[in-house]
Amino acid sequence: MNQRVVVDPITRIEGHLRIEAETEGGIITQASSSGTMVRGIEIILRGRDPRDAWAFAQRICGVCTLVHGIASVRAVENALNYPIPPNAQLIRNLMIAAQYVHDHVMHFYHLHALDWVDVVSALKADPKATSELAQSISNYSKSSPGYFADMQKKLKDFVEGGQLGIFTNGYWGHPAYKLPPEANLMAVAHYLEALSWQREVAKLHAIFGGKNPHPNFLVGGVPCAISVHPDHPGRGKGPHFRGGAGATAVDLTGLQKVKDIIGQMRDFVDQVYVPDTLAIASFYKDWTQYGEGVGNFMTFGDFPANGMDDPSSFMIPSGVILNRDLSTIHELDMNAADQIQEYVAHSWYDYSVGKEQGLHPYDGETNLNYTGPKPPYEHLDVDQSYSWLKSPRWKGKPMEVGPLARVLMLHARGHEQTQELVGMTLRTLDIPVQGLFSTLGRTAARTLETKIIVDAMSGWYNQLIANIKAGDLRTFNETLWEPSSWPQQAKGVGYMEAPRGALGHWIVIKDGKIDNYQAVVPSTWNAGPRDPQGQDGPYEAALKGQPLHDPKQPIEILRTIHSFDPCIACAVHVTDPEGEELVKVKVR
Amino acid sequence: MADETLLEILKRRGISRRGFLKFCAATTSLLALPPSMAVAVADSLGRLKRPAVIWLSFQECTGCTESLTRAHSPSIESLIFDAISLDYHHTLQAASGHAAEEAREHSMKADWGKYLLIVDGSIPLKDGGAYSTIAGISNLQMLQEAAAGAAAIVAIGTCAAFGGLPHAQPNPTGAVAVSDIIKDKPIINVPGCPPVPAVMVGVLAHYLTFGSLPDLDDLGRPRAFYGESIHDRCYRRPFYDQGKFAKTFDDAGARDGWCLFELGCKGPTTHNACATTKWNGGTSWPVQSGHGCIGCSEPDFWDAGGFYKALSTPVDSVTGAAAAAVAVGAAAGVAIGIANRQRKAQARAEHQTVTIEDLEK
Amino acid sequence: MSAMELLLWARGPGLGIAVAIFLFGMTLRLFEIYSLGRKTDLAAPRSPTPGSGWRTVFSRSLPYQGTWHRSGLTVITGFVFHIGLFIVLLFLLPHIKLIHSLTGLSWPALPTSLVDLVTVLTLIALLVVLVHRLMDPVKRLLSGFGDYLAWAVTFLPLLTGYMAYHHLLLDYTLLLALHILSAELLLVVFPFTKLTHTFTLFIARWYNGDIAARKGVAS
Amino acid sequence: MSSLKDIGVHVVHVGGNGNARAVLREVENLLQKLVEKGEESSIDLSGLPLSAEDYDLLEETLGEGEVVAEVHSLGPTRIHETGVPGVWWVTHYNDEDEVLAEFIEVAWCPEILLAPEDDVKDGLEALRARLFELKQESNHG
Repeated sequence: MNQRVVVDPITRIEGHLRIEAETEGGIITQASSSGTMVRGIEIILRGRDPRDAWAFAQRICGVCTLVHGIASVRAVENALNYPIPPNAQLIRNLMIAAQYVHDHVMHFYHLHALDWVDVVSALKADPKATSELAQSISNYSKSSPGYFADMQKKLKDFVEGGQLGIFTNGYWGHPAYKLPPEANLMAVAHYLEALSWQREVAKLHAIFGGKNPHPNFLVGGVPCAISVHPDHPGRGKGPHFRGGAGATAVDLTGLQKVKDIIGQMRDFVDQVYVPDTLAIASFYKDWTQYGEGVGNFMTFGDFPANGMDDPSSFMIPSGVILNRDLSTIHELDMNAADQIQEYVAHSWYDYSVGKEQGLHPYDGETNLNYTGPKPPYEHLDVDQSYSWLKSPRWKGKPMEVGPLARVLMLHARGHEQTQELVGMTLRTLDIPVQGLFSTLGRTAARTLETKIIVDAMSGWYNQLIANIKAGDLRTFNETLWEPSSWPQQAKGVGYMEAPRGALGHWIVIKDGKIDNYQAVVPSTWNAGPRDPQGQDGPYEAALKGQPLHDPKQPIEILRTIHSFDPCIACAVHVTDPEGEELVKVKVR
Repeated sequence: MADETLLEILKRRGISRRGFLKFCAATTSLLALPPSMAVAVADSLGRLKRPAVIWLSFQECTGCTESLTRAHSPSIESLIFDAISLDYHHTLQAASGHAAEEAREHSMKADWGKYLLIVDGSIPLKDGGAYSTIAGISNLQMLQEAAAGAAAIVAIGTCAAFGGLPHAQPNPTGAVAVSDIIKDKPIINVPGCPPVPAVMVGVLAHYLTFGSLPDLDDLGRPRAFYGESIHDRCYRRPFYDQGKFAKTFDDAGARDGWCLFELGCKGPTTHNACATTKWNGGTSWPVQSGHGCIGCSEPDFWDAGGFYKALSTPVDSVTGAAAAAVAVGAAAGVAIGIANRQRKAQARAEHQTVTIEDLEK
Repeated sequence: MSAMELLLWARGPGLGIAVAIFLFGMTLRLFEIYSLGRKTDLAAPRSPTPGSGWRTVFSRSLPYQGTWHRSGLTVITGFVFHIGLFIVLLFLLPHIKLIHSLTGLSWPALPTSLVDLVTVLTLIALLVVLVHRLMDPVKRLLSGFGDYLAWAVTFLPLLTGYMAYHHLLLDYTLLLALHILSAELLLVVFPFTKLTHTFTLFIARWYNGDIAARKGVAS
Repeated sequence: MSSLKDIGVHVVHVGGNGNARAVLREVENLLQKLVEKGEESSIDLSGLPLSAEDYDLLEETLGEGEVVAEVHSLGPTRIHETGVPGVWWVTHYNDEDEVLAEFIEVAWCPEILLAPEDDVKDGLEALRARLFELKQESNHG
């Protein structure tokens, strides 16, 4: 029996995503992924000061709250050939890493966990047994029977209060939930622990960037001057004319706080996040069979030790893996016109060269052209255009980006810690290496890379402190700040590995203003619709062949889609290089 | 049990009245009310039941929700588990798709006329609202339906309050603020990109405590938090008065915490609580970390002439107009000069020689 | 229109219009004066030129003994408000940033609190001048609309600037907008009132001194 | 952290806003009210921006008194009497030891230290129940 299942809104993600799936005999035969919100940020960016662009771009997303800011300042710096001081590089690395750790933990506990954890079942748990379970997997301090009994009582009060709030209408009791009550209780406890933990670790961004979400950045460095002055005597008479420690947030206290936060991050990842992932995964090993996706993986690379111009110094390397073949890594050129291209065959946009052609971001153009049904609507026409997302392709092939791509790339390039962690995971869960190419593999990869990144943070921190001690306080390079020092025309690409995957911003600068701006973001790679060849995007491919027990409770769809950690506000974007907006709307 | 008051909930949790008193003292301080109001706060909070809250997300980036999760006192946990019943919120709720929409419809029906509606993100009006839909419904339609049964609306973030980023020139999707659409309900604007968590929580606490709107300024912002400018409360203000300014982002002045006016700080014209409440549990705030205020709680701050241009400088370049004016002025001046000379010459030509004889006539 | 919208208009289109009118008017006036032309004086100069022109520029800036005795108050207030205007206009940091963004020229600022003091002195001096103009029968008789307009457009930017800095009566954003608008009003009326003397005064003095010297009159 | 301690640092704060003096004046007024009319009152310290220098001045001027108390309810609340009897410094913390609110209370005894009547009544009942249990136990024993 053929059935069309619509899931809209997909919740516990960033932004507005809709999935329409065809099922036959309880199996998904075709899926269509649609982004249903557009703001036109790239149109808004045109004609503005490139130094301001980061703030606009950053508001593409408040969850990946830092990544577009970083990609944007890197794009301008790349276009202008603008070097930044080593301290700025280290501070940016620390901020990016903090974003990873914060974002991945929040995704796991607050966005993804409820797909695997039955909150209501936790009421049946025995607190003593829960305590034993918790102590068997980790030495995390909050694991006494009393702690879990308190937690259970809190939960019980809440459920019995009759107002379920955010837990209303969850798919509680669905047979796809396999955790024993004790594991559920432990996970619920950690859901709340993670909420208060994330508040603390977000402070790292506040110290360097003034606030989180949306910390501040700066073309040419970082805006946070360091006020630890070994030899600075102060000028003028009286304290009013001096600053010294306490003058900016990056002082002795601030730097000590950064160190403490790094410790807090590492403890939580080691003692809670990694053990929980492995414990929960062990009950869901069947999910190593579903949700593979397209089998092609791509990374742009990030965490430079030696500036963005030296990709060999990146901690996360760049490259392309095709058809699961880890033995051959294809090199990637961000500037080559025939490599990265975006298609709009099934998107609500027009191209001047026709809807079938792909365009490189430098030449990218976008003319909003909504041809979908007039709201309110029941179904989208998935044979025609059905999304505000474009379909990016590498040499015509769909690519998966994100934690799984990065872990595979690190593994394939011989990164030792990655190889050890992957080996440990496969052994612990007793699954074959093919199991990585799946919904569960993707979720596990996210946990593993969090561990890799949090372990690297102390190194950057110590380097920063060493520089300060050696008297190097530079955080900003002033030489190219004034637009009068820029060439009349310049173009560049700024890229990074965002928590959700490879992210690139392409900018064209003319007479000191933005002439064209385009962001090709992780969730566009993953959530984009079919291309002119009819090739599915990764979400669509991942859902194909997956079972769906009850179309009214599409928890299986949520598991796979959430394993990608969608970020749809990021994914939808528009550009218009020639200044001609062809807004033709056919309302049917 | 659903009708339990906050005091009863706390008591059942083994929290003493002393603890409750402390909670009220902290709330009074958070709301910027005089300490003598603590009794009134205790009285209303004691009788408070968890009201239904529906949170709609439109053209947004989820930064406002993320900011709310950074709230320290009270925290998001205590807010959503103790103080309110958050019945619909995309980013946090367990249910998806049909089940999620059902939760919203059910909550609206059950608490019609009583629930608090929170909106983040702007609403696109162009082209029938096709630029943002949820469950196939346009944002406009969903807002109008949900607003009809709301007791009050809180527009969270600059997008919902003033149109924000989508509204920035040239506003490709025709984005507008909540108050541009809804005219018949009380609306509290809580702008900021995102708003300070303590401010969001404070506004909610005020509404929950007193069931009424706080004192608002002419832009619909609570005066308790938006009554004063960043500049007036800035710890770097003494340097402004002394004429000590950072000239670049890492010169000695920047490291000594001098005023960021020259680097484009919009503190003097921005009304928000950052300088007093700070961010992330009092850790820091933009100016303390070395970047000027970008003015994110003011309408149209995206189009206010560049984040690194000093407040006293022009929004747009005037060079073109100036050059044209000089050229036209010169041409006109020369033209008038020539005309004057001609008049002089003509006067001379018409000049009649007058002799003594003529005078003697 | 909100205060912020008014401020953005004042910093954007308003400023463009004001600067354009100012430059148009001033160029027009200067070209007009220049193109009036003068007959060439073929007589041999009795004193060296142009040195005596410059000397006159300086010597006429000092009050004569007689003037000093006759109306010392006018001299003092005149000096105070002219020098005060000069300091406030050119040595307050926000003004320097504005001039820098318009012309690319920049110089060090004076402490804001010092400029604030100067502003108060200037305002007082301007008020004294006005009161004197209204009280003195001769001056009152001589004063026309143009004189009061010139006084008002000079006084307003100082007053609004002072009020903005001290947050008097109105919200800062609105006061800042009014301050900029009042300065723009000054720019607009500048070329078409006696305020033009800012630019023509020294030219005229030099010219007079030079001609006088040629004719052998001590300057 | 050993590494950072090696860095020589000038701990000098930017100028205070001068609000400490205003707070001290208010304390004086409130104290007079307490003495003359018996009215108790308090000042919310978050209402005014106080720099580190202002805090130092406040603490120095008020001094340390004889009483220190700590309440444990929803996180600690620390109270000390200042060197001026009747003037109390009350700081509420949450479980994470962050300051929730800070008051200078001018009173015979800070309100939060007094046992609330309802709690005392509950306590009386609890004690009676406990005594009853003890009696039962001794009867059995």
